Amino acid sequence: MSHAFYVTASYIAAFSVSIGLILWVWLDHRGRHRELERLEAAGVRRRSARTEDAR
Amino acid sequence: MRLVAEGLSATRGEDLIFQDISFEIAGGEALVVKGPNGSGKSTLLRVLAGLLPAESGTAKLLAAPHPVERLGEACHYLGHRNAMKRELTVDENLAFWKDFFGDFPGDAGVDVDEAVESVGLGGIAHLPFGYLSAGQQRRMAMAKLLVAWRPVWILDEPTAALDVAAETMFAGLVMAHLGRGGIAIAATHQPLGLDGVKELRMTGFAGVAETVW
Amino acid sequence: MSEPSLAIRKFSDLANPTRFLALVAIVWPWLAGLTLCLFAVGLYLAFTTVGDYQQGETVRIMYVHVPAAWLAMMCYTVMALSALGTLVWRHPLADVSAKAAAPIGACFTLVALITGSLWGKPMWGTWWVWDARLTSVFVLFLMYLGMIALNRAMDDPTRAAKVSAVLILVGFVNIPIIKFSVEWWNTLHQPASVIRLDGPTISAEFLRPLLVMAIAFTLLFFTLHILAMRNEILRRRIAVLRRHAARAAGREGDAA
Amino acid sequence: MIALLARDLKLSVRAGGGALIGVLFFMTVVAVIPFGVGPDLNLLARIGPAILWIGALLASLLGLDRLFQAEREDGSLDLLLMQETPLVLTVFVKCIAHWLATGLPLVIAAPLLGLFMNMDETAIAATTLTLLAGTPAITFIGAAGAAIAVALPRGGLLVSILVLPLAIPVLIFGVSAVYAAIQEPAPFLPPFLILVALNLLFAVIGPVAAAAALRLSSD
Repeated sequence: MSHAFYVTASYIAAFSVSIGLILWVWLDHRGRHRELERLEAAGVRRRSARTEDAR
Repeated sequence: MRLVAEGLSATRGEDLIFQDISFEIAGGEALVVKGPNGSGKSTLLRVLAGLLPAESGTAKLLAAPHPVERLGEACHYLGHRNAMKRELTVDENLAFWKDFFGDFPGDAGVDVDEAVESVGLGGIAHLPFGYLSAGQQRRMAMAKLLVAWRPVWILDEPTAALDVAAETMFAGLVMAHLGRGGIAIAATHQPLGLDGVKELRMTGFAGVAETVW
Repeated sequence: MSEPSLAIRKFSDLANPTRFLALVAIVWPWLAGLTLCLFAVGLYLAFTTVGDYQQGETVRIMYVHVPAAWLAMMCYTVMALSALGTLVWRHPLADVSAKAAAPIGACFTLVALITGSLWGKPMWGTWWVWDARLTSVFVLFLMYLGMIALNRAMDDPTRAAKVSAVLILVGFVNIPIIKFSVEWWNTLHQPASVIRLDGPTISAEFLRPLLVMAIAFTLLFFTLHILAMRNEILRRRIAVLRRHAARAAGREGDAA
Repeated sequence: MIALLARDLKLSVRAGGGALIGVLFFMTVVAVIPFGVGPDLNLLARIGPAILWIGALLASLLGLDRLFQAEREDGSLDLLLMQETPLVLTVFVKCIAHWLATGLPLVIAAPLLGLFMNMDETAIAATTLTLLAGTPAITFIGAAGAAIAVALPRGGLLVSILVLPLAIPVLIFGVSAVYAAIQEPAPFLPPFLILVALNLLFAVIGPVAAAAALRLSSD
């Protein structure tokens, strides 16, 4: 196999793992944000009731 | 529909816990099992639910809408433990049990939201079960009785961790169940607030069983 | 550079998670943009420099492999500092930081392992040799995974943070010992014929893209780290709110 | 039944679940071996399949004790026992869920570890295939041990001791199938088919025995 194959393979691997990380962080944030909104919709609030910072 | 028990006796290890217990309950009736600690109330209930083998005697459901081989199949059993997973939300827990139990022929259980409303905890069913307080957990375990229909409810100290308001609520649930033609058997120290119930008094330790030794 | 200012604030006047969240909301788009620019420059440089005459095209793997390996170690250092913060100063953000860093560190270590293996195949003719350096990175990877598993196994986050802080510090103290013993084990067994990774000293030509890529990766790490910390703070906030909700429902039930 | 499968899978991936632990243990055990025997690539390639198999066997025993113990502790086991659904089927479904959560990750991790062991492509493919066919058998027979030890307060270690001897046939035919695939004259299919047969046999014996043990140990 040519060396170019290994080079592209390693860049693809690095890229996909990074994308995976970014995706994980993003999905996690969206999920948490939605849960927080649902809780607030159900009338549960923090006592300091600052909601903007959650974004 | 009648639940008939004849000459039941049970042992634990070498001890004969109770002997020759017979009773008959018709649909719409409740039986309250009373007695001091260690008199075998829990054992009797577990024998009825089919979780312990009876040493002798039988318990049968007669004239049921659907003939059952083991009495346990027609029963809900509410034991000391709640049988709910702490990691899952209340919704997930109840939906699982509703699906897994399936309805006994003759009637149908209510859906999960309605069951949670009936135990007075609507609005927090989206929380993980482990987040609830002991009393709330107990009440959610009671909601489990409602999601699938079983003609016979077997209740072991159902209101042990509950306050007065929740006890009244639970008595209402049991009365509604009896009103639908169901049967309830409860072991308890506290008065359940049910009217017109039969009572069974357990006397306690019945002696040492005859053994082969 | 927004990096130093963040670090200063993080340790001085940022005891409050809410303040931290507000700061993250301002900082992260800039950080992400900067990361993106640096990656563009770094990748351009990486593919325009000529190949090494000995290693050929494969030298380009170095531009992702070395930064990933560097991050694998730096991330552990960040975690060790956070663990100190948890145990010594009891800073509430420190345990969030340690917990958020673990998966990111594991991922970069994985990248280092994969690219190292892809580099090794054309160089050594096999995917994996139990070379001292590779093996140490693999041990580090296992330690990261263990940390993640520990964090997941306990449901009380503050208690989990304290326990894993102890584990992180024990691991941190152990890393030099592990590295040393793996090297010793390696020289004991290794036949001399195997080509070592270091090869000839790196010339300035390779150094430039390598440096840019290393900075880009580091910034990527910090971007992801603060975003993951934000997620973790939100997660804990949700847990608190849920407990509140359960208690509030109890009070209403009593009143009814 | 689908509900039970879904619930068990959900429980294993939620926080506190054991899905990650097994595969992590597997990786650690396999990674430690070279430190013991030395980094001789030829030697590692030769013993690689056996090490992967032993590692997978130990790792799949690891979470087994919680299979019924967790259900018993919160009282769910009583309710599972009472239902009209045959208990054997319930146990079978729980085994499937347990295998999907802990056994399948082992099979997926095996090729990677094969690379670390310097095994060639044939050996890696054969090991993965035999693990795919063999690990369910370990789970099924392990369920019987887990059910027997369910009432014991510290049953965890005991489950491994009870189950390991029973899992020896699986290990024998799994490893010999791999070596048959690598070494030319020996045919691959006979040991592999025996392994599959063992799997099917244990899929029956395990749940039946576990169901019987659960009924008897209920108190």
